[in-house]
Parts: sequence; C-alpha cells; structure tokens
Amino acid sequence: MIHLTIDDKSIEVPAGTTVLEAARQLDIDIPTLCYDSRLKPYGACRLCIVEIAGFPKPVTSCTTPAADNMVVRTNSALLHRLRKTTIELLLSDHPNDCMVCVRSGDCTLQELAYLYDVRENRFSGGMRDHNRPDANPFIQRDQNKCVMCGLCVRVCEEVQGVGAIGYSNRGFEAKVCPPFEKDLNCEFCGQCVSVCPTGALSGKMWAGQPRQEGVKLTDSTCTYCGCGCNITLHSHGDRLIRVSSKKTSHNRGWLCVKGRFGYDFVNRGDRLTTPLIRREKGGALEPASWDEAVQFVVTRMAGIKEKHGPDALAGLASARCTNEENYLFQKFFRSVIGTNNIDHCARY
Amino acid sequence: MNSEITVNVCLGTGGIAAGSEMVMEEFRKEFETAGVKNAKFGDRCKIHKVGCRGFCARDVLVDVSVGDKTWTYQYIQPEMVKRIVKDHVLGRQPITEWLVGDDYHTFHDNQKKVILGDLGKIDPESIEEYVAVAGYTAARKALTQMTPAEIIETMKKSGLRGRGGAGFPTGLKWSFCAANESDDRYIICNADEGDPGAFMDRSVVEGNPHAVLEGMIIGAYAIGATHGYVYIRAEYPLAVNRLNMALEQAKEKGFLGKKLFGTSFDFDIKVKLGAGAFVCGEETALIASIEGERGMPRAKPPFPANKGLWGKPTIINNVETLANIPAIINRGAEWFASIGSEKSKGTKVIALTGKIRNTGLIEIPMGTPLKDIIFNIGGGIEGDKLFKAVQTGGPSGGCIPQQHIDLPVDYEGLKSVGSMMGSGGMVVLDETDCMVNISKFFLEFTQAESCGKCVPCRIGTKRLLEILTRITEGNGRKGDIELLQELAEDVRDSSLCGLGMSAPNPVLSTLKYFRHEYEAHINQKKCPAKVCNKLLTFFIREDMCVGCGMCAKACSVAAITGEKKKPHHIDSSLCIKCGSCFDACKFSAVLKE
Amino acid sequence: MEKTQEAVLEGIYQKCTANGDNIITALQQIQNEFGYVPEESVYWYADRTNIPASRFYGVITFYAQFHLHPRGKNIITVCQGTVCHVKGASRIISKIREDLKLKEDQSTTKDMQFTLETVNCVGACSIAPVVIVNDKVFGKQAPAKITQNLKAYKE
Amino acid sequence: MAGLAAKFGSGAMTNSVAEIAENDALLVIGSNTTENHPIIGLRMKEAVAKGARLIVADPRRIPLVKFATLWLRQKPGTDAVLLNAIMHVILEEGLEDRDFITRRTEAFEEFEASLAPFTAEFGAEATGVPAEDIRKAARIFGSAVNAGIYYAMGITQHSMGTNNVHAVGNLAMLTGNVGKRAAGVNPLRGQNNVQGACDMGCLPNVYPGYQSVAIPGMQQKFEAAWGGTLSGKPGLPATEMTGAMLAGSLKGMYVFGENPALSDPNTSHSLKAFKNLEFLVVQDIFLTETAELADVVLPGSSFAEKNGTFTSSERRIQRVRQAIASPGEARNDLAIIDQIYRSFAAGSVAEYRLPDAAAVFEEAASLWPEIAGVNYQRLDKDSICWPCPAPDHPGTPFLFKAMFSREGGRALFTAVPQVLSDELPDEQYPFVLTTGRELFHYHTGTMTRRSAGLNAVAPEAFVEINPVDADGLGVHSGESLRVTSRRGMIDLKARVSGIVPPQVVFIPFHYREAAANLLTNDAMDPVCRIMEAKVCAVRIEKNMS
Repeated sequence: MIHLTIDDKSIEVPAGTTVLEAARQLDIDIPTLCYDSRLKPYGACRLCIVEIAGFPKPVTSCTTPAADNMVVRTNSALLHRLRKTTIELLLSDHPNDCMVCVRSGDCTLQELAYLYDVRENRFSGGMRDHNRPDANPFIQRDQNKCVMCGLCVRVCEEVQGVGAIGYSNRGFEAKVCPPFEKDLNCEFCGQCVSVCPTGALSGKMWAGQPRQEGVKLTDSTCTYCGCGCNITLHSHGDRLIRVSSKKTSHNRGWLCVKGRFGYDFVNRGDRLTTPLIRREKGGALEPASWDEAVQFVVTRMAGIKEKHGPDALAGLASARCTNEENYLFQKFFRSVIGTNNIDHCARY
Repeated sequence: MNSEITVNVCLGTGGIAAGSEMVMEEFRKEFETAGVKNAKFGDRCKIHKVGCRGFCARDVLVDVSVGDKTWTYQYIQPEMVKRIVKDHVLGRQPITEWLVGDDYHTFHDNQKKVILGDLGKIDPESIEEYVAVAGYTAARKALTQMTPAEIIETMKKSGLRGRGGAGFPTGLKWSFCAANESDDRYIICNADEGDPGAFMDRSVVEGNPHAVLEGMIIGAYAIGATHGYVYIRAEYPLAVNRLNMALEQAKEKGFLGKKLFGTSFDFDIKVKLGAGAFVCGEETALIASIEGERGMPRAKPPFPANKGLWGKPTIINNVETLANIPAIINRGAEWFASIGSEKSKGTKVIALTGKIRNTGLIEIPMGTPLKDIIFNIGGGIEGDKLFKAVQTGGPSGGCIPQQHIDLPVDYEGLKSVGSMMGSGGMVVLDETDCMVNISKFFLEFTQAESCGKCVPCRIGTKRLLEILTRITEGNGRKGDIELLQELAEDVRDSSLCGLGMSAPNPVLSTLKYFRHEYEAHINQKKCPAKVCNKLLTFFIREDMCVGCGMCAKACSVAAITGEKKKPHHIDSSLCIKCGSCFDACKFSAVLKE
Repeated sequence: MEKTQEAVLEGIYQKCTANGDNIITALQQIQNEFGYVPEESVYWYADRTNIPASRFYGVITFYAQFHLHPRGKNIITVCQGTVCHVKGASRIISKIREDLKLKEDQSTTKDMQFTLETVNCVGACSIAPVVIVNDKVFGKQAPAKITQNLKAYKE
Repeated sequence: MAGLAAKFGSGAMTNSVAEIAENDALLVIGSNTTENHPIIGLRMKEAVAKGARLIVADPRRIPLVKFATLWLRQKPGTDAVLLNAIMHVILEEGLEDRDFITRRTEAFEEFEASLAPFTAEFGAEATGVPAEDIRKAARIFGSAVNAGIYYAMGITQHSMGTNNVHAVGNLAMLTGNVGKRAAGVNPLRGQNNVQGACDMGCLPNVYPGYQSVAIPGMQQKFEAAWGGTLSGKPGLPATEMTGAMLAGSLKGMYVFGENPALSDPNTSHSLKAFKNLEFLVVQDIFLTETAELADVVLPGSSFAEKNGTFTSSERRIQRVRQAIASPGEARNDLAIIDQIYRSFAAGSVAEYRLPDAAAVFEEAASLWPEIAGVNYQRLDKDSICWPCPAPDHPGTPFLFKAMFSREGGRALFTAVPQVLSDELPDEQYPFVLTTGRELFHYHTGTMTRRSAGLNAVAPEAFVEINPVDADGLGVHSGESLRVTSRRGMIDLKARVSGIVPPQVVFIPFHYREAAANLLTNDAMDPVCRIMEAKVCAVRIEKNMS
C-alpha cells in the first residue's frame, strides 16, 4: 500500500493507483474532460492538473501514479488560473449555442464554464468549421463542439475494438472523424455518444425531444438479447425519448445499437390498441371490447376442453416476457386447463 | 591517403548545393587528361571527398595537398579547376588570389573540435578511413575491457549532458534505464533535427556517420540493449544514404550483428525515416512514431528509460551526444570534464547562421562567450549592419539582446536569460529584423507543428499567433501585450509536452527585451525595423528612378504608373504593400517608410 | 481496384510483415509506388492487416510527408527555416505562385507539371534562402533568380 | 438444454459474464457473439486485450475472428467431430486434468474409448479443418489454466444438437474447466428472458425450477400449492405441436408474445398447421404474422409498460420497471393472463385488476428452493444470479463449485458418435444453407423492423455467397438470387462476401418478405426436439423474373 496526502487528507491506496483516483476516493473533486475510469488515461484536457511537492510544475493527476509520502494540492490560485484559461480557450473555439444544444444541462464543458465563471472571452478568435452532414441514422456528429478529449476514439478502439473513428490532421485543425471523413459506418453501438462530454456526439433520435423539463428516468432491463443489460429509460409523458445506461451497471454502461437506439418500436402507430375478434371462420378480425374478447377466449377454450379434453389445448409462453407473466401463464395451463402442453420458443 | 597529391572536396549538403560535385568531376576530368599525358601521374593523385568542413559561407572549399603541404581554396567553381590543376598541381604554383584569407584561420583557430575534428578530413563513405583515425577502437575497448557499470560510471564522471536541448546528464539517464528489470531494452538515436536554423546533426551524420554508430554500440552495451534505431528526417536524403552505407559497412566488418568484437554481445541497428513532424523530436512522440502511430506525446511518467519503445526500457540520445561517446571512452572522463564550464562539460557544435559574415558549422568549448562566437569566429554582422539579437534554441528558445553579449554559452547561461541551448542553432539578427515578426514566425511554426492533443498548445498557440498577427498588421489593441504575457505563461505552465511548454519562449523573451518594438507596433502603428509591410508606405524616389518599369511590372494591383524612362509613382490608395516593387527595383529607388 | 495495383500492395505487405515494419513504413512504400497514397490502397491494406483504416488516415494526415492526391511531375520545395525566413523565403514563395499561376488553396498546377511545397528546414542555412527542385538544391535564391531556375523545368 | 441437464444436472451458463474477462483461453463455437450478444462480446474482447487466447470455431468468418488467435472453419454440422478430434489430441498429448476426472466425473473409460477413432487426421477429413489447427486448438485449450467455452444456436439448432452440447461438456470436464471461476460451459441465450421462461416452468416436462412433472412428489407439491389436480403426463414440446395441429389432435392454442409463424423452420408447414387450428389466441403488441391467423388478438404491453423481472443468460434476475402507459386499450400482460385465469376458473368474465408482480414472484420463489432467497426488496437494490437459496445468500456467479446437481454429484461423460446432418447437399440442391441473425435486427424483426434507424441501416434480406460461387453464377452484390429448398423458395439480394466459405450460403431470418424459415428443415433432434435451422440443402439461381 502507498500512503499519500491530498489537500491535507491522508489516504492509503494500492500501488498503481493514480493521484486522481486517490483524490476521488477522498471525494475531492478535480475537474476532468478526457478522463473515464473505464478507459486508459490520456492526459489531454489538462484540467486535472495538481501541484505535487517537489515537482517543478503542475502535473495531470489522471496520469500520475500515487507515490509514497506524496503531498498533493488540488487547488491553488495558479491551478485555478490555468484551468480557467484552458476552459476559456476551449470556449473560444466552441459554438455558443447552449440554448438550443441537445446536451444542455448534461454537458461537462457547460458545467465547467459555469463553475469557473467564464463570461466574456479574452481569446475569441478564429474557429474551426469541421461540421459536415453525416447521413447515418443514429449518431449526430457536431464536430465544432468537439473538445478533442479522445474519449470516443478510445472507447471505439479499447472497448468496442472497432476503430471506426480516429484522430486526423494536427494542431488547431485536428479533428475526430471516420477514415477520409466519410459518413460514419460502424456497429452504431453509441458507446462514443455515451462518453462524449459535450454536444459533439448525440443521438439523432434525441433531437427535438425534451431535455430536462418533465423528463422521467426509469431504471430497467433491456428487452433484446440474453445479455441482460441494465438500461435507464428516459420518458416524457407516454413517449420513450432516450435510452441510457449507468457506468455502475454490470454492463458498465455499454449497450449495443438495438438496446441504445432500437426503442422507437414502443411508440409506433401500428401498436395494437384494442382487442380484435374473428367472429366467424374466414371472417375478418374486428375490434371488440375487453369483456367480449375475454368471454370469447374463455368459452371457446372451455368448449375445446369439454369436447376433446385438456390436452387438445396448448400454450406458447414467451422468452421475451417477464418471469411473472410466464409463471402465471404456465400455472394457468397446468392448474386450470389441466395440461402440460406448455412451451416457449427458446429453441429458435 | 598516401598519394603524393591529394585534393579534398567538401561533399556536404552545403558544398553540393554550391556545386562541389561538378568541381570534383572537373578535377577527375583534368587528372584523366593529364594522366594520359603522363602514364604514372594519374596514380599519384587522389581526389578525396570529405564531409562538411564548417566554413560553408566559402563553399566550394578545396584542399590541395602536395607532399605534406596543404593549401585551401575558397569559392571554387568548376571553371576554375582547370587552372588549379595546371598552375598548382602540375606547375606547383599556388593561385594566391583564390586561397582563403586570415579570417578563415580565425574562424577555425577559435574553435575546439572534438566532434568535427574528423569531418572534412575523412571520406564519410569509407569505413576504412574512419578506422584509420582510430575508429571503433573505443567500442572494442568498451566491449572487451569494460563492464557496463564502468561505462556508465565513466559517462557520469565525464559530465556529458544531452545535446538535444534539455541537457539531462547522459550517464544518469543510462543508469536509470539499466536499473530496470526487463527482457529487452532499446537505444534510439534521435536524428530528427527539426529546429529551423539547425544543421549540426545533419552535418555530423553526413560527415562522420560511423562515430554515431560507435556511440550507439557503446551505449547499447552499457544499458543492455540488443536493438537500436536511428530516427532520421526523410528531408536529409544525403545523411540517410551515408547512414545506410555506414550500417552495411559496419555489419560487414562485424561491428554490428552477432557477437561483436568476439564478445557474446549482439546488437543491430535499424533506420526509421521520420515522416515530417517536428513534435517527433519529443521522446514519447518519437517512440509513437517508431511504433507507426501518430506522433502524439504522452504524459511522463512513465519515462522512456522505464517504459519506452514497445513498453520496454528505452534510451534516446541525440546525434551529437552519441558522437561524443567514443572520444570519452578513448581519452577518458577526466579529459572530457576538463573541457567546458563548471556545469556544462565538453564542447558544443553550433550552426551559426543568419545575418553574419562567417555562416557555418562550428564547435566551441561550453562556456565560450557569445561575443567571441559572433565577432571572432563569426566575423561580425553581414554588411556592417548593427547587431540586434541572436536567436538560440530554435522555436523553443529565445532572443538574446546586445546587453547580454558577454553571456557564456552553456546550458545555465542561456537559460538564465530566458533562452535555451536547444540543439544548437544560432541565428544572428540585425537591425533590419523585426522582433515581433520573429516571434510571430516561430509561433507560426509551433502552431503548425502542434500535434493538437492538449488544449493549451492546440488552441493557445493559435491564439498567441492571432494576437501577434494583428499586432504586425496594425490592428494591435491596448492590453494585447499583457494578454500575450498571460497566455504565454499559461500555455508554458499547462501544456502536455516540451513543444507546448517551450512554444511561448520566443514571445516571452522578445516581450522581455524588445517590449518597445511591440509598443511601437501597437501604439504608433509603426514597425521600427521596416519589416511589417502592412505598417509601411512604399514610395519611389524621383531622383533615383530611371523609369525602367520593373516595379510597375511587378505590381499585381497596377498601383504604379509612369512613362518609360521617366520617374514612376505609387498610388498609395491602391498599394497593398506586398513589397514586390521593392524587390523588383534594381536601383533601390523604391523606399518604405 | 486494378489487379496490378493489388499485386503491388501485396508485395509491400509481404515485405513489411517480413521486416516487422509499421504503418508509416508501409505508407511510405505505398507513396513511393504511386506518388501519393490512394484511398483504395488504404482500405485494401487496412483489410489485409486487420488494422482499422482510421489509424492509417490518422497517420497520413498527421505527417507532412504523406499526400492523398497526385502531385506534379516536378516538386518545388521552398525551405521555410528561420534563416530562409529572415532572408525572404516568403517573397520567393509568392513569386513562384505568381509564376505558376497557383491560387491560394492550390499547390499543384493544372497541367500537373509542378507542385509547390514548403519544408521547415533542410539545414542548408549557410546558403539561405534555399529552394529544392526534385533533388537539386538551389542556394542563395531570390525572386528573380528562382524564376530563371524554374525555366529549365518548364516544357 | 437437455444436454447440459443430463451431464451436470441443470442447464444454464455455468459461469457469469464478468468472469469471461479473466479467461486465459476461450473457445467460441456456434456463436456469432459480437452480433448476437454484443455486450458479452465486449468481455471476450477485453479478455483478448488482457492476453487471453481466443479460438473461434465457425463456418462463417464472423467479426469475432478478427480477435481470434485461431480460427477453425469447420463444415456446417460437423461441430461434434471437431470437438472429439480436439479431445483426442488432448488425451494423446496428456493435456487432460486427471485429478478432476477422477474426483468429479463418471463414465470416463467408456468415453475415452469412444474417442479412439477421432484422430486429428480423421477430424480434418470430416470437418475440413487442417489437422495442425486441430492440434493447435487442443494445445491452447488444454494448456490453459482458465478456459471457458461459449456456444449458442450455432451448435444446438441441429438434428444432433444434443450431441454437440454433450461434446462441449465433455471438453470442459476433460480439462477440468467446469465448477470453477472464469471457465465453464456457457450457452448464450438468444432472447432476453429465455432463461426466465425455462426457470418459470414454461417447458412441457417440468414445473418451475426444473422440477419434473413426471415425479409424483413434485406433482403433489404443486397441487398443494396451486390447488386442484395436475396432469403427470409430460406435454408436447413446441416443435411437436405443429405436427399435432396438422394431425388435428391439438385444437386450441394460446400464443403469448411469440411469432412461431415466422420463427419456425419450414414455415409454410407451420402456417398450414396454425390455419388448421379450431381456435387461436394471440397476445402481442403488434399484429404479427401469427396474430394475423388468430381468432382473438389481445393487445399487450411492451417492456417499457410493465413491472416484473427478466433473467439473463448468466442466471441474473433483474427488475423490469414501468416507464410509460400502454397505448389505447392495450393492457398489462400480467393482468390479461390473470383475468383470463380467473374468468376461466369462474366460468364467467372476472373483473379486471392489476396483480402485484412482486407477489407473483414470491409465489414462484416459494416453490423453487434455488431462488428462495430472492425478492423484490433485494432486487430493487441489486440484481442476483441464482442459485440464491436464502435471503442472506449473495447469489452464485458460477455453478458446481463443490458438486454437480446430478444425484451422486458427479458430472457424466457421454460418448458422442459422428452424426451427419439430416439433409446434405446433392446434385439437385448443391449448397448448404445456414441461417442466423445480423447485428441490426432481432429475431423475427417484430420490434427492430419497426425501428426507423435499424431498418435504415439493414433494410432488406440478403443471401451471403462466396465470391467463387458468385463468379460461377455470374452474380454481383445487389443482384437478385432465387434460393430454393425442398420446402420452399424465396428471392433476395446477393451479398458477395468471403464471410461464407464456398458451397455455403447464409440468410438472416428477420425478414418476413424473404423468410429464411420457408427453406429450413424441420427435422428434429431426437432428445430436445430442437429443429435443424442451421443446415439444409438449397439450390441457387440468378433471378430472371
């Protein structure tokens, strides 16, 4: 174990822990833009700089391993000045349109600008114009809002193993883009969207949907494959408007294209909204009341049971529905109908 | 080289550009024809190509040695060769008016040559000639008579510090690397000489490649590396060729490969061509580049000595550092430590350029006063203009003004005045140079070379440049000087790598010593050095204009009018201040104010 | 893509894997073969090596050496080192642009005869300002002089 | 799952997903993990990044191959032989775990004897995988400390599916890679709650918790709990229902949230069967292909409109929570079933009410000791992997640590003979058709094909065909092909790609307009009655119409 002091609080951490991680364990808040505990440190945003006794100049805490008897300061006039300048520089090359930005209220850069009270900008000057339309259906890329934190590039490479996007050019003109600046053509898992600290990456389906006002968050479980990813449903009234996932979940916040973007079927217009009955064979399905429908089901099934015995009836349960529903469904067939003709299509 | 008559021709990039290949060709022809006349004659003379001999301003330089006496000719062009052969070689009559003068000797006598000693004497393309001047004896001695620990100890004692810029003690660096537990280690020679105005490394690799290889062999043995890389700029084709040649020759001789000098030590060297990115001079970026990635630096620690190329402990030394090592092994740490100043030992190779008479490649003991370099070796300012400043350390360095002319040139000295040694480029500036323009020039450079990874460098250098640009264009605002100062400090203090940390130096040092020039640009909208066109007005002096019309032809906006043979006139309302008329006029009738 | 092109790339791939060479070396060889780095060659090589094309594109756009478009028959490189700068490199560049009728965003002439490029420093400061045409180094250049020197390359 | 149940006592992933990252060798066979279980795929990539060696055995060049140390391209339907040959080499080179075999397994000798003919060369001959690669695989897997096996429908949807599962289990037992951390035999469940549906007794032969209907003791236990008398006669598996419908012995069906009309092999066959029913109830959220045939359609609720629990592949029980209300008259599924349940019992329509999901779960938990410790209070804090027998039990990431759940507690080795697929290519039908999913769609597309984005990136059906065969037919990507089998015919676009080997074509089964299952074979595995969706013979022609 390594022992060090951060802002006069002392702490023990295992070797290999970074100063930033140690500080977070002490609930000391150090600003970051390019750090994510799930990815390798990058050290590019320069916001997590700290002063360490004996070091000639500030160092980034996300890349500096804790060492024995280190004495760390996470705040000082100098650090505040340097961080503020960094934020101001970022904003000097950032569209000032938070009012209409889909990520407003859930944007790290916006929060930092507020916390460091950056109002008029000393450095206003030339700005990038890296924006280009991208026809892909899922991911909105607004590269003028990119702060080059590299999270999207790293998650695509380190976690997803795809490398659909990378850094290109250099200096002020450096940008993140697919090869040859083509449209995004990838698995569309949206991992990149989930880690982006600004409005540079967002879901196209989020556009025009409420941001905070009246938005309800509900933790649930994905309805697609057997991975059982934890998701958070963002709803507004009776509409699903976004799906996200928490870093702390067993799937670590990662989702696939279906889980993250495949939710709009729920609000589709062709959902069944009323019971339908085919009153005589060969006839058409016609709307009916619930009572009529239930009555119909009960009499017809009872009739078959009367005439041909319980084993003339069968139930197909669902590998997509809940345990409770399936339990009750099979119980119905076994205890009320009286048959074991019950299965589901796990085999397909 | 035991022919009776030897002709040495400089075949460095400078020499070749000045026509030395043609000169050599002429000598060959002349000797052939002469040889035909006299059967025995041809064998008795030798034309001998050598590396850069320093005094590039006088290229093409040619040595003619008859017996043991040597004459040096300067400014030689092909058409002059015939007469040299006729009068001097055959007729034994030196052509005095073509010989170098006293200044050639002052240029050399004030230097101390440890690295450059053999440049200009031996043929860089022949390992035999290097061996003939005791080449590879140091490597043999190190591998067969010394332990790695002893070598590292010797380096520490010698006080050798990295010649790449920061001046980190080489022995210490090696000991860090050797201390790591690891199955493999690497040694890299950094020949990615990127500083504009610097050509020390290029000249050394062109002129004496084997010395660098020998230094690498010794270093590799000391730290236990079995693989080495030379990372060299693709923009140095001649150096690359000679390096590859040298590698082949060394392999044939068994100085590289398996079981060197009969020991159990294996070592080989690969050449990696830089692809044109200044930032790759930074150690971690250089490593990324050798691994085939974008040359984007990463935060240290871990330092390359602990975790470098492919994650293995790695030593990166620059060309000049490595070239020093054979001498130290052969002549001992004490000898080396006896040269130079208190904290900076040995010599420094310097590319002395700019507005100076004796442009060239020089080598001086550390601690030599600036004024000796400029006024003795350099022979003073070109065209008897006034000295204004000397820029050292390239884009990472600063400008040193008149008041520090006595400054001893070593790591500490240069640092104390806000500049740095860098790799050793010295650009002399005179009264006609605008210091705001100079720092703008360097910011243009670093801004373009920033990798774009960290915010302060990516956006900060861009903003610095924007402010400097508006100042030089007459749009400077009140408070710009303070803003420059603040931003420059913040970029210096919060950037990720050396490039960003040092990029503001040119601004900071010029702000410190030439603040008045900034003020003139901002307040009076004037450029005292008459460089910033946007702040000048161009006009034609009637009495000097012959009406040749060249200026009118050169003007792209037809702002110049006038009849043939009559004085012309510039319409300042149309003039875009591009300065082409100024360049075009052969009678210096175009003036700027 | 042309089968011949594929053969060339396969050759480069074999050579590079044998020497354990990296992306940069491969791209340098591709550029030596084609004079620039054709887009389809990148996709081919990425697929062959299982390395994402984005890594290649990132490297190509990072290093000044690589070109994504065909270049002229003659390459004019103007040194922009400090010494060349103080001795008027920028005026030489604008003169060449003028002579070759190159627009601001243009670096290659329409007839593909000339491409104008700049380099940070070729370390030939003693003969600044320096212009390199193909492999030939021209020292101590001036606007008028370079116009003369270029004549020899015009057809 | 019958295969694993027979070997170990119960059938499910033996280990948890998080452990995958700690494997130092992985064998992925018959699972296109990155496309069908993307997030489990991430763990595999993580393992590889940490230095694990990955063996992928798949006829198709699936995306995971990019990360593989070794790719075995066996001919479709030869998985068991491949595994046998690998095990032959393991024994040959003494890489087996003798200690594990003696302490924790039975029937090894017979099994060992049964492997005799399966030499690497024999395997190479039968599977098309080079003998040297078979040896490499054996060495990688046999020498690993923690080796995990991951499979899916790719090896189960065969007429010899159970055999394949046995072979997989044998390999894990032979190398001592089951009953410990970061190893095991792991079937990846294709749907969000397959595990739960099985757990909850939606199987013809067992009550909730795999308690056999044929064991009188169990029957009494559930009679006591549910009231009334229960049938001790195992019911019909879904795959046999089709036959019973056609035969007329099965007259009424209640289909809840499934679309068998499109997901069944030999679809035309099953369509006929459904039409033959006297009465069909379908409860779903869309008017599916099956619902169109129904006499009554009951509008249910989507996952976002209900409370309950799903059980994932790794036996992890997790909460599902209601976020929005169902549209129009659509009702909560649990409430619908509950109302029909009570109405049927009462003989008249009972009034509608919304049952408490927590209470229903508690009832199930009270009847199945393995989840006795699970309840909504705990689940609201965190998910739990069963077995979890007591309220203070933390749950079980990996099974069989101490013993297997067969009586005697030992795992059973089973000899696996070479069985050929039911329908092999011939002159008339020279290609092998294999079916599966693609990343952007899910199952019969009921949900994903209604998602604008997903449908935009994957708008239409295609048939993957090797460039060699494509050249032979003179067809290019995008041109239309007609694919015909003994059971049906569909037209769809060609996708020329080296992903499939020559003589093999692949079609995803998401698309109703070109339903792959019109072609597939409904031959069945004799034991678990699964159908051979992965191998059938087809003819391919350029489509002139």
